[in-house]
Amino acid sequence: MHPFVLSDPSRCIGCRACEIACVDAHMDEDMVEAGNKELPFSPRISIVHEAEVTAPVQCRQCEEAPCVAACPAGAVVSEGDTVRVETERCCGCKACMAACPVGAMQVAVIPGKIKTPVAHKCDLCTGREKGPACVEVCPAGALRVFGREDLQRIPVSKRRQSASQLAGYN
Amino acid sequence: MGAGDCVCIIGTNTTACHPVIGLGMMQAKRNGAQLIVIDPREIDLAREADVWLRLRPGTDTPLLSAIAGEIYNAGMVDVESVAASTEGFKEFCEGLAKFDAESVAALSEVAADDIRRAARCIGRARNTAFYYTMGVTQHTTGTNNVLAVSNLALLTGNIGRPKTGVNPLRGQNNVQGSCDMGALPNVLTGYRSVTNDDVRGSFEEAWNVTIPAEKGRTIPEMLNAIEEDKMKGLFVFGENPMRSDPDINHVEHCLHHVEFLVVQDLFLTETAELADVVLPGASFAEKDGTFTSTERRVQRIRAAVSPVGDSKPDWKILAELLERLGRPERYADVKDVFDEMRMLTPTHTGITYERLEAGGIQWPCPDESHAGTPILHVGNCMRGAGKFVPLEHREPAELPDAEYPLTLTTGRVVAHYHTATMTRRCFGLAGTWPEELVEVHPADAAEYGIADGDLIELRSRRGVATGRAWVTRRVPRGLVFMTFHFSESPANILTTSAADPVTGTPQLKVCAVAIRKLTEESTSVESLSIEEHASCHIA
Amino acid sequence: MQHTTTTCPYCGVGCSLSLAVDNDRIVSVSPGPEPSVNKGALCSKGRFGFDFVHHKDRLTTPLIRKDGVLVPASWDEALGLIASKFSEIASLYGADALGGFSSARCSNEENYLFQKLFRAGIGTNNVDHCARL
Amino acid sequence: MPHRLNPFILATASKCIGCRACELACAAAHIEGGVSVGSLQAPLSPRLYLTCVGEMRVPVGCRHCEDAPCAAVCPNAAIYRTDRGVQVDESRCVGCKTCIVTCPVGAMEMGQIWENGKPVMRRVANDNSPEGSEMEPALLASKCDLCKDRAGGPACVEACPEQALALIYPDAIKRRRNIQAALALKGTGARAGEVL
Amino acid sequence: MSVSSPIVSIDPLLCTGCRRCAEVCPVDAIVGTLHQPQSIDTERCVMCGQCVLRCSAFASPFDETISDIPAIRKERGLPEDDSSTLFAAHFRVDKGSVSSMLEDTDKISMVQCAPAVRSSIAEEFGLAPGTLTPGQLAAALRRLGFDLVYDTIFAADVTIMEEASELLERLESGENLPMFTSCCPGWVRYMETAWDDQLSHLSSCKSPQQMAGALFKSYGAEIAGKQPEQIASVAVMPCTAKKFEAGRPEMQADSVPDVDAVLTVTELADMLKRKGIQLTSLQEEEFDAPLGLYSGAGTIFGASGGVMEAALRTAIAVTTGKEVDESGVTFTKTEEGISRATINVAGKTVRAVIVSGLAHAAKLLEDVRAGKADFDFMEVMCCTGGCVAGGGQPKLLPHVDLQDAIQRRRESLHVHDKALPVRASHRNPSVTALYENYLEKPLGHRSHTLLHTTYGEAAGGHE
Repeated sequence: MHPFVLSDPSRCIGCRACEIACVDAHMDEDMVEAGNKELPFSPRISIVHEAEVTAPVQCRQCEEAPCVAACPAGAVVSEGDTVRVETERCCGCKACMAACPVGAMQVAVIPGKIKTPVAHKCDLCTGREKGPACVEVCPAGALRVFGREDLQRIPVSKRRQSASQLAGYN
Repeated sequence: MGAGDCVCIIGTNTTACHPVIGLGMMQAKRNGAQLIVIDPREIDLAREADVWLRLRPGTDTPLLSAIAGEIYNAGMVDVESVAASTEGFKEFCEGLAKFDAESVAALSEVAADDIRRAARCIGRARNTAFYYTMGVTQHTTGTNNVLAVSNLALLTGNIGRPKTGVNPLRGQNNVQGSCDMGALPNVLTGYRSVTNDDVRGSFEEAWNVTIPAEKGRTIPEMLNAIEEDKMKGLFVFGENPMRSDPDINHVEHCLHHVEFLVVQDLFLTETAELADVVLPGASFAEKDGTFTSTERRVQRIRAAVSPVGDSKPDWKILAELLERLGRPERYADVKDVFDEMRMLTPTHTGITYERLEAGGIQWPCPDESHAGTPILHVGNCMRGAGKFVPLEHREPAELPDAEYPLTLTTGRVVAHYHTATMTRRCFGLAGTWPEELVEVHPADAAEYGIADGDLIELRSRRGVATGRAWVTRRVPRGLVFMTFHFSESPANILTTSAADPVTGTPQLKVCAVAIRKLTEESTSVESLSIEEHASCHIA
Repeated sequence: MQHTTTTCPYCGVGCSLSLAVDNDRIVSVSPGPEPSVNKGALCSKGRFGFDFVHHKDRLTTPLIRKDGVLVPASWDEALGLIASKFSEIASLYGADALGGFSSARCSNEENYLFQKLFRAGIGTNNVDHCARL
Repeated sequence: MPHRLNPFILATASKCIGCRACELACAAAHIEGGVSVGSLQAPLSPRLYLTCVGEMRVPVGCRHCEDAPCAAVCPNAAIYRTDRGVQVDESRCVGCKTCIVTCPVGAMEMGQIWENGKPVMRRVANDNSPEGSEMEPALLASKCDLCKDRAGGPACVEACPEQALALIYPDAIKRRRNIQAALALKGTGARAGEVL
Repeated sequence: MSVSSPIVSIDPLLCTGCRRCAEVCPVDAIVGTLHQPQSIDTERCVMCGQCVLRCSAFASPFDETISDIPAIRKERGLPEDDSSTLFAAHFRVDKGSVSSMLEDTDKISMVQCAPAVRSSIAEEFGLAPGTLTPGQLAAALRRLGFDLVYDTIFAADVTIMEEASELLERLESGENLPMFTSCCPGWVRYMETAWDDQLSHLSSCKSPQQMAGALFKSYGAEIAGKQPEQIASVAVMPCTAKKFEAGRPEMQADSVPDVDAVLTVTELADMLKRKGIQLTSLQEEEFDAPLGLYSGAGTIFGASGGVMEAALRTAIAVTTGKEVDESGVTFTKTEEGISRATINVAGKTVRAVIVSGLAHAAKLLEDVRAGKADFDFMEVMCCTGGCVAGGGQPKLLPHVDLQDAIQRRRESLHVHDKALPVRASHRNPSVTALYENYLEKPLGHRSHTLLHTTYGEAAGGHE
């Protein structure tokens, strides 16, 4: 099962540190060079800031990913920890954007050698030693990684909790 | 803060303007504290609030007075102890009569029983801390609004104890410090009035110079003085009035008119472009010194990188100017400046650079063994007795009418700072918020045929600005919100310079505007020339 | 890579920062050491609001307006011009014909010197800053 | 509402019954003619294609890619991006067919282009004709053009009896889905603070 | 009725199984599951062609099955150079046989065209629905090579003479009431397949198409001085069931069929275009006398309620002697597709019913079968709205409002009726001349042999 990052709207204050950290983590240049080179600002996390809710939204690394199914060029692959976009094969047809139920896929120009718009999404900062950059910078502790072990452990601990509740009254 | 406590915030979008304090408030809420939010917009904290009073902008004083009235009538006031430690209590209570919940409900468009619920929360809470910022002060009734808050705090005994107090959240990193340092026309350091002979005397003796006894001109007065040719020279230091002051057309006219204008800043701002001499200052990371935070905590800043190009730390520039104006003092480093200052300022005498190495110290700190003062007015009010001030309600200077049917209020977003001179030159911050987003209620947007993301034009009696519409329920019907961060969408062209009679603070939070959709010129057909795009894609 | 502890230049909370510097350039920002107000948290401006320091638009030399155009000048020439102009105006129209807007973003020491410049250097109380706004 | 990404026609397979009304309407909308099939002055050449796979029926059409492979490979710059989708300039198309094999979706076809009642012709070698060659209708690149010049928008969307076709704006969908996902997280969320 | 009817069929190769045809079939004759090729139950099918009108599954040049198209064209008997669009549901195309008739020099070709044709053929040339082009239709048929351009409406007037008399006779005798009209072949076929115990109620009159054909081969031949075998009798119809009717074995005299071939509006339009005849730009011409002159009453046969109106105009005149341009009878809609009125004819009150759409006839037939019929005379049109909505009409594109188009075609026939000098069938001079010179009187001996027929399993059947 792929790990994924989930946000807690009750904690998020919409400060967008995660959005900038995400861009920073997917760019070789540092901030100053990025500014001088006027690189595209293409986060893989989308901040919703409305009256009803304020929260970041990003990919849930689905096991049965609609984006993988929708891609005519086979550019979206589910492999290892994440669902990944092989940007060289993407021609920007946006079917994945229409397919994603969460709106986690974005098509735009990203820093790097490919100068045309391509699909890009959260890749859990694979290869970054401190893990997802957004989780690390969030001042409100509103982002959280659900790792493979969590996904096994949480249901078990909840079952144990509900079992004890059931035992409690009958 | 936890169970039994209450946080009351008015006129502050804390999670946007003071994010870390905002987070603290949310944590307090999670620890069981009650949260009262008084703001016309549905800001994030409003969502978390136990009581959210969605008032009509400009009706802060009557609302706070009504709350005070309800607390008083419900008998939740320890009358003896309050009367004993304050002045003007009786007249104040009589003055509350006209602010009954029902009439204020109609005036401020807040339900009467919401006012009562807020009153009960504050009345019953052991401790209530009040927080406010520009939302309260930037009105023609700014002073009254602050006094209304202090009346309420005095009435409920919420002063001089932990988890209480009237806490203005200062907008900028050293706005508290610059006031402390006497950068005001009427006071010297430590808020000691220039008209006070002994105070003036101590400075005159230290600097062996005579200082005028009457107070100087405020910014609006200086601008008018320039217009009337009473003032010929102006030095703008680290400010961009061409964007942050209200009624920009008026400011522009004055800055053009002044004979000699000096501007010292990091970038060539709109104001600097009009200057006769521009001096390159240094950023916080290129110089040593101290800032004073909103809780009066003096903290060190340290140079991390050398000044960019030929720029110099600002204190060196000012020191050199003083020298050229015949002043004898020579400052080897910034510590000497601080020491000279603290000897002249009783509240800062105990603060030294050595002590600051271990961390910030909150003034007043009379001597070097003193630990600083986390909380003011402990025991009793610093001025002796707490002073109640009976208040009247005054409508804002400019209300919506047929020609300008909507109310505009201005403010900030978390990603940007003030005129964004710095934040728009940060790749990340500019990236998250690249352009002005004008918040418009869906119903108003529909009425003017505006869809989310359309370019719209806002027009007031003073000028016109454009911006991209953000159709959201964060604003109520009839109110639009925009920031003053973006030079392409200068909100302050629209705002009125009508100001508070006492402080001269302009009413940036309320002015009347009309909006209309601008038809965007459709992006032209991107048919590249033949040669160009035959090759360009085959990378 | 050196680390310098300082205070955030943005809002009034006064969070403590630690600037990571590599060959005279700020590379990244992390929360400052305890004791601190922000206890290890930093908002977007605090953590990512530093690269303006090295932005190419930074003013690097004094500028003087010569026949309508601002042109680079030396410190000596610029400060000299200001000093002479201020003295000239003060003598012609009196100290009260001068005034200054101080900055809520600069340090305490700088604000102190700024008001001293006008009160001691020139002899007027015409000093204000944007706390009023 | 200014859109950054090209809109495109998207079919919902579960709703499509395979009646080909969309293809009929599409073909009719691109040639001269009146209200009936008989009145059309050119053969039907639809620009979206009903595809049947087992029981499944769905029309497949161009997605107006942001980095259109067809535009990339076209040697004569006949295909280019406009603010209303990726368009083909038939006058520049030489019928080299590379775009057909390049399109990842299969949305490109070689169709006849008819102007005032006559197809665009091309000369083809033919030994047993007197001049050694003869003229026959040219086959040129043909794809969905989003009915950019048609009042009332795409003909296929209007014609579909089951409302299975829609002109979608990807960035608008993304924003709506983000808000829904955030709202869905409200209340539950990751309980970031708690130990789960 | 054994062998599958080639008149209307569904091509399994092109049918995608969307079953939109099943929604409009009045007799539920479409068989098959969703997404599978559908087929037609020939027992139930009345060949009305509504399925052909509705079908949008055409052979696109980009289908995988593109290779089969030439074979399909051959199988459907289309000419080599035919380039028309092929749809899954289609009718038997007779363009080929008509062309060869026209080339046959020793035959005189006589053509008749139905009232509805002049209200819709202009649509095939790009004009708006309901554009009325009688004159240009006649001109076009003449340019196509028909020697004599007659008109079915003339025969419609004759039908009125015969049917009105038959009605009066039945009212007189009280037998075989209520009487049903018999001009709609789909309706007749439906009676034969599902209500063959009620066939006696059908009027014995042939349909106007068959009457015209019979007259062509008899009276027409005489006028033209030719033998019946030398007459090529062609009909242009908005209907596919007319192809079946023409082929019915009893529709002939001494083994010479009344009508040799039937073209639909779309077929005629295609033939005209192939010959470069642009109907809408032709100068208007008259139909040939005598079998081409017609009255307003005949014209409105093409719209549901038209036969009733025409019959009433003549019945009123015959019984009261009062000549009327319009019967003045208004029918009120009592249920979906059914409207009624009561009129007194020759002192008797006649309860009349108009049924528009075959699916609505069943209820009334049940009453008749149970002897509880509360009406005396019933006009049934298989296609809702009348022949203007027939299966042979132009196939409208999806964005066009079909009901609005049908309504416009109906109105154009009524406009045409109002504009004609003679508006009652019995006042049509060439009809009165026909009776004087040839038929003597309605229901006379010659009328009986030429213009009347019988129905039922024995008589009906396919080629």
